[in-house]
Amino acid sequence: MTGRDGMVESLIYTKPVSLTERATHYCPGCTHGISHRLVAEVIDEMGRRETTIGVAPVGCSVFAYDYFNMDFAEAAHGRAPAMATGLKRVSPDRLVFTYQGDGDLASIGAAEILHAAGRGENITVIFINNAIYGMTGGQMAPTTLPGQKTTSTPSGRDIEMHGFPLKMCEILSQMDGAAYIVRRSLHDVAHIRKAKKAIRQAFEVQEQGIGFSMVELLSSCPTNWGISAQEALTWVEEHMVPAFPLGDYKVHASINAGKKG
Amino acid sequence: MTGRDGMVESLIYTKPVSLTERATHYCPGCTHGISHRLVAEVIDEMGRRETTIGVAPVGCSVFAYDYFNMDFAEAAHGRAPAMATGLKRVSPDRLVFTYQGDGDLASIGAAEILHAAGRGENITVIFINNAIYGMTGGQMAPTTLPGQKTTSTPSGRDIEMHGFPLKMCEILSQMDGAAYIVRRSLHDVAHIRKAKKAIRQAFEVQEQGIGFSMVELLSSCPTNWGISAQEALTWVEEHMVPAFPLGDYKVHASINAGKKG
Amino acid sequence: MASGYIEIDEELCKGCELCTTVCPKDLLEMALDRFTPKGYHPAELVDPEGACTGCAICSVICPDAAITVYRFVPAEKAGVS
Amino acid sequence: MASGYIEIDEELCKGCELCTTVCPKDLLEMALDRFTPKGYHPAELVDPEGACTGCAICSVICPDAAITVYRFVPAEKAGVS
Amino acid sequence: MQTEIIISGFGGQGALFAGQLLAYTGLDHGLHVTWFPSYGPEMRGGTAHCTVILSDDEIGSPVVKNPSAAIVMNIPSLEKYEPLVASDGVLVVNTSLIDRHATRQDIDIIEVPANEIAEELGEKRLANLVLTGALIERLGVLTIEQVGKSLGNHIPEHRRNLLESNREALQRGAEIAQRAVQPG
Amino acid sequence: MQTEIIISGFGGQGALFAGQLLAYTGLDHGLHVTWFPSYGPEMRGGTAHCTVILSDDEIGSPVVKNPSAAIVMNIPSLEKYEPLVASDGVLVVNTSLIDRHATRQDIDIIEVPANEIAEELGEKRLANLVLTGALIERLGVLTIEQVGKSLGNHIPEHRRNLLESNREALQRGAEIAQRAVQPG
Amino acid sequence: MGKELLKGNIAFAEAAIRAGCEAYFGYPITPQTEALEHMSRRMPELGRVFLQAESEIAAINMVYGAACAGVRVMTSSSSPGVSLMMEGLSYIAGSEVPVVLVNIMRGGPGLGNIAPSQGDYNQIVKGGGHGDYKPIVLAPATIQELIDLTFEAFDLAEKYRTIVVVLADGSIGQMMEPAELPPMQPVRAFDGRPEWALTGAVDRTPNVVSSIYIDPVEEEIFNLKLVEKQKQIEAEQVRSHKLWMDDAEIAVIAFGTAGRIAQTAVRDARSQGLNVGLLRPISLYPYPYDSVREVAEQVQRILVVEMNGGQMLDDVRLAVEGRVGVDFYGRMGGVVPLPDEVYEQIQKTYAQRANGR
Amino acid sequence: MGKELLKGNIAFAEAAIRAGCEAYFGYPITPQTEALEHMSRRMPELGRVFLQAESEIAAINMVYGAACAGVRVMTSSSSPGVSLMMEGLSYIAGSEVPVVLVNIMRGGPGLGNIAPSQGDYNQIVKGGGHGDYKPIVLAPATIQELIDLTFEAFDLAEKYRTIVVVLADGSIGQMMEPAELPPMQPVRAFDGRPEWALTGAVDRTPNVVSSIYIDPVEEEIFNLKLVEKQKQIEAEQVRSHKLWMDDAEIAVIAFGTAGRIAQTAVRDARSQGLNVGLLRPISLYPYPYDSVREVAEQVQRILVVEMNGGQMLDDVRLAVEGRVGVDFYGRMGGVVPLPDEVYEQIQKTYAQRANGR
Ligand SMILES: Cc1ncc(C[n+]2csc(CCOP(=O)(O)OP(=O)(O)O)c2C)c(N)n1
Ligand SMILES: Cc1ncc(C[n+]2csc(CCOP(=O)(O)OP(=O)(O)O)c2C)c(N)n1
Ligand code: SF4
Ligand code: SF4
Ligand code: SF4
Ligand code: SF4
Ligand code: SF4
Ligand code: SF4
Ligand SMILES: [Mg+2]
Ligand SMILES: [Mg+2]
Repeated sequence: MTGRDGMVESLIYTKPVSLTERATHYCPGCTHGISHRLVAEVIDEMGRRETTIGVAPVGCSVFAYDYFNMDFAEAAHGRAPAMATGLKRVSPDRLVFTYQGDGDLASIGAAEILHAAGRGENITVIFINNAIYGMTGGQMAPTTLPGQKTTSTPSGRDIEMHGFPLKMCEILSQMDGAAYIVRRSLHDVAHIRKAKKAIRQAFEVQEQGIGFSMVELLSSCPTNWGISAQEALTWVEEHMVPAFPLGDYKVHASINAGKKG
Repeated sequence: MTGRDGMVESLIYTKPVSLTERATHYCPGCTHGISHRLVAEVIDEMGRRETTIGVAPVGCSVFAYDYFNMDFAEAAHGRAPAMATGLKRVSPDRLVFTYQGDGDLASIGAAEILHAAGRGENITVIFINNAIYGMTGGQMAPTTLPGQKTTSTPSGRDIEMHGFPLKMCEILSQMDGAAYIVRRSLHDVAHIRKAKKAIRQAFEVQEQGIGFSMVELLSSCPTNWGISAQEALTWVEEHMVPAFPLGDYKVHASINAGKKG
Repeated sequence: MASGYIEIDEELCKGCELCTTVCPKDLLEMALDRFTPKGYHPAELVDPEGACTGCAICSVICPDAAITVYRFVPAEKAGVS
Repeated sequence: MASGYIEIDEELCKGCELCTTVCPKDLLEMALDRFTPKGYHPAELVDPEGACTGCAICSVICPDAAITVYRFVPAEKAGVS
Repeated sequence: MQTEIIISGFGGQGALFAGQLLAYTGLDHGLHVTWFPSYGPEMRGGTAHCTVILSDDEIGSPVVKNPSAAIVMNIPSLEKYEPLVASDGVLVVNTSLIDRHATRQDIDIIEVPANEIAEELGEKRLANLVLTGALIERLGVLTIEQVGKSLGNHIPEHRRNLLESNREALQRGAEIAQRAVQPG
Repeated sequence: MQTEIIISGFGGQGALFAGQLLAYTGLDHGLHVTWFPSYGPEMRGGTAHCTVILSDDEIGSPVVKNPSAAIVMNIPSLEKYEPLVASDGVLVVNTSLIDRHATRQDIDIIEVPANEIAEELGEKRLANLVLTGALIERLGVLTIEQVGKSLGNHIPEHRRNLLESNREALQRGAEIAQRAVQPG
Repeated sequence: MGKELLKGNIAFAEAAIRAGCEAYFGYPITPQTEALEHMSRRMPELGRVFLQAESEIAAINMVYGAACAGVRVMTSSSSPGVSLMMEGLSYIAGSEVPVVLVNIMRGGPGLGNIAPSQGDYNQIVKGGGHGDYKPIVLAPATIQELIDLTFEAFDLAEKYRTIVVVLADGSIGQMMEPAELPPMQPVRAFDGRPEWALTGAVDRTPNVVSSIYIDPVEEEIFNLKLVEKQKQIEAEQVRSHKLWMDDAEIAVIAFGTAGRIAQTAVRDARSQGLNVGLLRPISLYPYPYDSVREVAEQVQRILVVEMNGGQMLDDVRLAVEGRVGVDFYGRMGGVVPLPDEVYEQIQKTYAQRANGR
Repeated sequence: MGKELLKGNIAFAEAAIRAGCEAYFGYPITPQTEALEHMSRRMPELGRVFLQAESEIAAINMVYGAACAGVRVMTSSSSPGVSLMMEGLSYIAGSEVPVVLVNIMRGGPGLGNIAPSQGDYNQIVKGGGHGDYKPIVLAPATIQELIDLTFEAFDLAEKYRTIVVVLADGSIGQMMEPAELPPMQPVRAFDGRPEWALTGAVDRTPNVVSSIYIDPVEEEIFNLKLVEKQKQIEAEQVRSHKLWMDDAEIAVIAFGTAGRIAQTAVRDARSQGLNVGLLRPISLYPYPYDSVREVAEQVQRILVVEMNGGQMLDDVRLAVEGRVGVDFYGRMGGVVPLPDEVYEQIQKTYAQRANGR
């Protein structure tokens, strides 16, 4: 409709079709919501909503299937990569992705993610690293930083007792089957935009059958960190980014590769 | 006793005390026997037979406890690192080691080994990589080489179907908690000697409380490879060594470090 | 003259305040005078001078996809309809 | 004069032949004339000329710790008793 | 004699703590008590409620169908619990977040603008205690003084500095309850 | 009529294959059969044995306590099965690896230097068939010809070139059994 | 197609293939490994999916994933491996996708040994995973039955959207016996996948497969739906095999391998003039309670034979309800009872038959 | 020490500490996580071992390892997490090391929900792991009982070298109730560890802890040893609680939370003049069959109440053996029955009491 001064009103941004209308149960300011949005936007843009199957984890994003407007399965805790493998093998022309938290992927599901990557399983993994077990109320995750207080490390993560944070990009990039392994952050607009590009790339890697792709997203959990949404993003930037360097850890030769950062 | 020509007979080598008298059930020429011997020799030399606790895996070496002359536990398949963690945490001044095959450690037990390394669990892992599931009769292991025929990859391991061999040293050396991660081979006398040195180093790392140590030993399985013991060693040299490069993958700064090879 | 504006869906907004920190024109505020059905103070566009450019930066950070962004573009540049 | 010799425990030897491939003096052979209790032909030291140096290389590769190695050393070099 | 109280609201509104306070008070004053929460951050964003039972006899079930009293802190809680309160029971409604009236005629309904009062007291998280004060005033099982005393015994160390404003919140709630007209 | 045969030796001596051959022969010639192995390379270095049952009726248990016949290929097998063979049963002993004699008087004992014969035939892995030939000769349930024929039907492709030496091994075993003096 | 001499493990794997099984995920474990090995050769050659998983946990969750896509899928394992599948099985039950599992049981507990056992009866039949659910459990006693039940298992799994477990012991996995394989069924086309399956939401609202019902009331409704389904299964799928029961004064009850061993013993007893009958339950869930009850009403005493410490025994006693005495003979830890031992027990039970409970 | 208001999860964790528990390994899961959190604070401050494992599988195998060293060790979890422990538990049973497990059950199957449930009765009591074994299973109904049973569990585990499971539902884990904690027991010194333990073979022949008996005959001997031990446990450890049974015409049987809810309902019924009694089994293994039998001999009808689809029901029926009719009232999927509902069921059973089975 043409408006004043010969200008027309143009819709620049609205909720992607790959998300349902439903309000999420996430806490205010939780970056799970941003991740959902980015994935949905990418799937919208690729025109794959009807040919994508998602696998939800056990974690705060357990109800992801209520928010993504596409076929979805709910996995057992940590087993999403195995479930996705089953789905993908029998439906190779569907896009299959898992959406997993750090407890789910790096702790209980460590074997499944390692082997999915090792097999070069042609799936995409969206990995939400918020350095905590969100859903169960804030216990230590494998990615919890040294010294970080959680409900199961009340005096801060003691590396003598609980060891060091696991760096999943670094580990999985060692796998020959891994095609695209990158880490991005959601702590500000610029980084969110980069994260979206990486998600797009990851799904394209799958579409082209190049192999296993994973995008790790440094994320916030204001509720269990006990700070505001904005403070939480600052915490991501100031504490998580140094501990989990952003970058492209593995980019298969046949990908029109992006650069570090 | 003084003999002819003023010479005395001196015992140069005999079965180590840390091994029992029992004959093993291993197939003729199987390098499990060599690994056992090396570990036992090292424990003898360190004088730790009485203060060492071993953990046997499920695999051909399931009866390791019959052959090692020391306290031993038998773990569930793949869970030796968790069991060793339990043992070590409540008896921190004991030497605790696991002895694990590639199926046990790299397949079903992938999560447990990854996390033991990540925690910097102060245990030693002897990892027998023979590129096959010996005990169950020769199925594909995570370390089976591309193209290698096994009873579950009858036309050779197809990387499209089963992905790439897992390189555990490369993966585990990514863990901050890992103190000593090296790969050696048992295919000839010179390499066997190097392997022993590494095993010694690994136990010393534990004794000094530096962190997680693992020695991967490229090994043979003449029975399931269907070749003679000698041919099997040649196969290790010619096929496994190129695929799994020997070397020191992680040597913690506080270790009087050895060099590559 | 505003070259854009946004709408905030109050069913979705959880009052996290993130959008208010990123708007380059500082046009977003929390509506402390009311609650959303979920009990939060929603964000609202306060743009008396029509400064919103429709840059969509706010929507990039909104975790709840609560923000819809419109821009006024020259008719010739706009897509069909 | 032999400067060493070995003993092979036939309860342990499984006839894998590995020792026979590594002896620098080529002194080890499989005893095809007999079986061990487990049914293998054991290895044996065939050293008519006393060439064994007691170098212990054979024992390094033996998977079954079946080989015991002795060496003749000057009395003064030998340890106590 | 057994009194069952349900306190229900959004997660974060302090329903669980208010219930614990009542349970502690009961225990401190010689009653059998149970406190039973709806639990689990796995239900993030949903409602949180707890059931407190105060009794002079051994308590069987820690849950009941028809409680003697309920505090409802949001609309879903009102919808769920208004019909369940036992006849002649007490229903305390947080009008700050509930824009409709309870309709039952056979129970004692107290409307409390708890959030507003709490904000007046300078600490919006005190709404739960305002409501609790109102309930206690009408329930007749424990007194505001008893609750205030137990609060002093059991308040977590790091919140001890807030003890006075907590007691004030209880008091303000009680006052509202005194002023409110009894229905029927 | 039901005949139960146990064949036992070290792993690798071909006890399992010999048993399968008997089962195939039974099947090819209209009998009910079962073949039941001790299994699992998890018992590397232990003994391997199998039980074959040939019957003109439905077979219940695939295992029995007192078999009609046994082939024992090493000392542990002799010790285990000699006492178990049913009275009037047949026991075939591989004297190449067993340096003592079986002692039972109520069974038919055949001593066969199977490894030596096999090595004469140029293929030491044929000892199992030499022993099988001896058993068949005495058992009276199947004939050497039948077994030889079934061997032709079921021998794996890659071993087909060995068919003739396999048959020869059976034959040699049978000859020994013909020559051997019946005890008692 | 005539009878071939088939080893149990190969037989059930091939039967699954013939039933149109489109994907197999598994992990080696004695005494079922030959099934995995057979699949590793056959599935790729038929253009179907074979994958050796990194563990039984991964295997059952891959199975779960493939089942969500609406294909016929199976796994097989043995006791310790099956223990690792308990969480996955509970999830599968909680989301009603059809799955076939073959458990070739071995001696336990723990690592135990690899010998034939029936020690997982309770685990499989009573529910080793958390929560209320019951898989259909079928217990073959011969290779032919193993083939037929595995073949049918896929139909049952789909008909009821349930787990079907074929429960056999190591001797059935390892034994060779003549049997006939069914003809090859075609694999279902992508378009023919069930409407609830995750195939991509083309022209329809999205499908979700989940085992969550966060509201207990909804979970209860779901649980009651499962109960309803169980009632239907109990009405339709009870199977057992009776032999020589007509004039029996005592009955032997045994399943699987114990059943066929008992059959020999009962035949021997018959030939000695003892009036003994045999009841061999084939479906362990749904359990043939009615048949056992009928037997209990007819005979004077019952002997239960199992290769465990007396697990099915409870189900027998639930049906007998004290009507007659129930004796038990069990061998544990991988020991397979011999017909002679069972025969001896039959004699004892027979001698006791007039003595009541 | 007087009574404190204690939350179930904190209470059992602290009770374990008081019992001299030297090591805790666990993984967070609602509704038991507060126990792990309590341990994470208390154990290090007491110089004992706390470790958050990477999974329940790792947790149970760490427990297994520590148990081999002869220390008092425990883990706790909830239904799906417990399913993952089945292999480990079977191994532990197969090697006879003492271990304490607390299962705070939630609604299932699958991910289900986090509400209180008794849906794991079969899994825990009948054996969710492979092979023949039976852990001692204790089911508290109050926080005090939870404390006392957890405290005692360590003694029992060591006395019989067995697994002891404290089986409770989410409401017991989450509820606060006044209770008294036992005094602190000292932790055993290294030198005082049992002689079978893996402590290093100083001046003795090596110890081995293993669950392998590769020879079935030896495995059977081991199995029979477990059976013997079970007989001893069955003779010594049966526990149940009877209320108002003296003149009861019908009885309600229920355990744990269902038991205390039933207690309210029975009291209400009594106050209405109905002659109703209550039997609350406390040990689920060994099950109080004799008490149930006595009850069945006394009353005219029985009502079983559970928070599942009727799992303990089978054990009741095994004891009742058809003597009287047994009614069942169950709520599933995390729904906690209210006393009023149970009261209604009591009325029905009461009305039916003269009508036989
Ligand atoms: C087998 C099992 N163990 C434990 C749990 C409890 N649990 C639910 S979510 C979760 C961790 C979630 O953390 P993460 O994966 O980091 O996701 P987040 O909530 O932080 O997004 C745990 C331990 C479970 N549901 N199942
Ligand atoms: C839970 C479980 N799954 C499978 C098995 C069967 N199993 C025994 S050993 C083994 C693999 C052994 O291979 P590896 O670890 O490489 O040891 P190797 O025999 O080659 O030394 C398997 C799969 C088992 N015992 N338990
Ligand atoms: S608990 Fe943390 S991760 Fe979970 S929804 Fe809330 S903020 Fe997000
Ligand atoms: S099967 Fe292989 S690994 Fe096992 S004992 Fe024999 S040679 Fe060694
Ligand atoms: S579109 Fe741009 S200018 Fe307008 S409110 Fe959003 S961020 Fe501010
Ligand atoms: S970012 Fe979104 S949810 Fe947050 S305050 Fe702004 S509009 Fe509301
Ligand atoms: S000691 Fe040396 S020389 Fe003597 S036999 Fe052995 S390898 Fe040969
Ligand atoms: S290496 Fe050892 S086992 Fe092998 S033949 Fe020589 S002595 Fe025998
Ligand atoms: Mg997280
Ligand atoms: Mg191996």
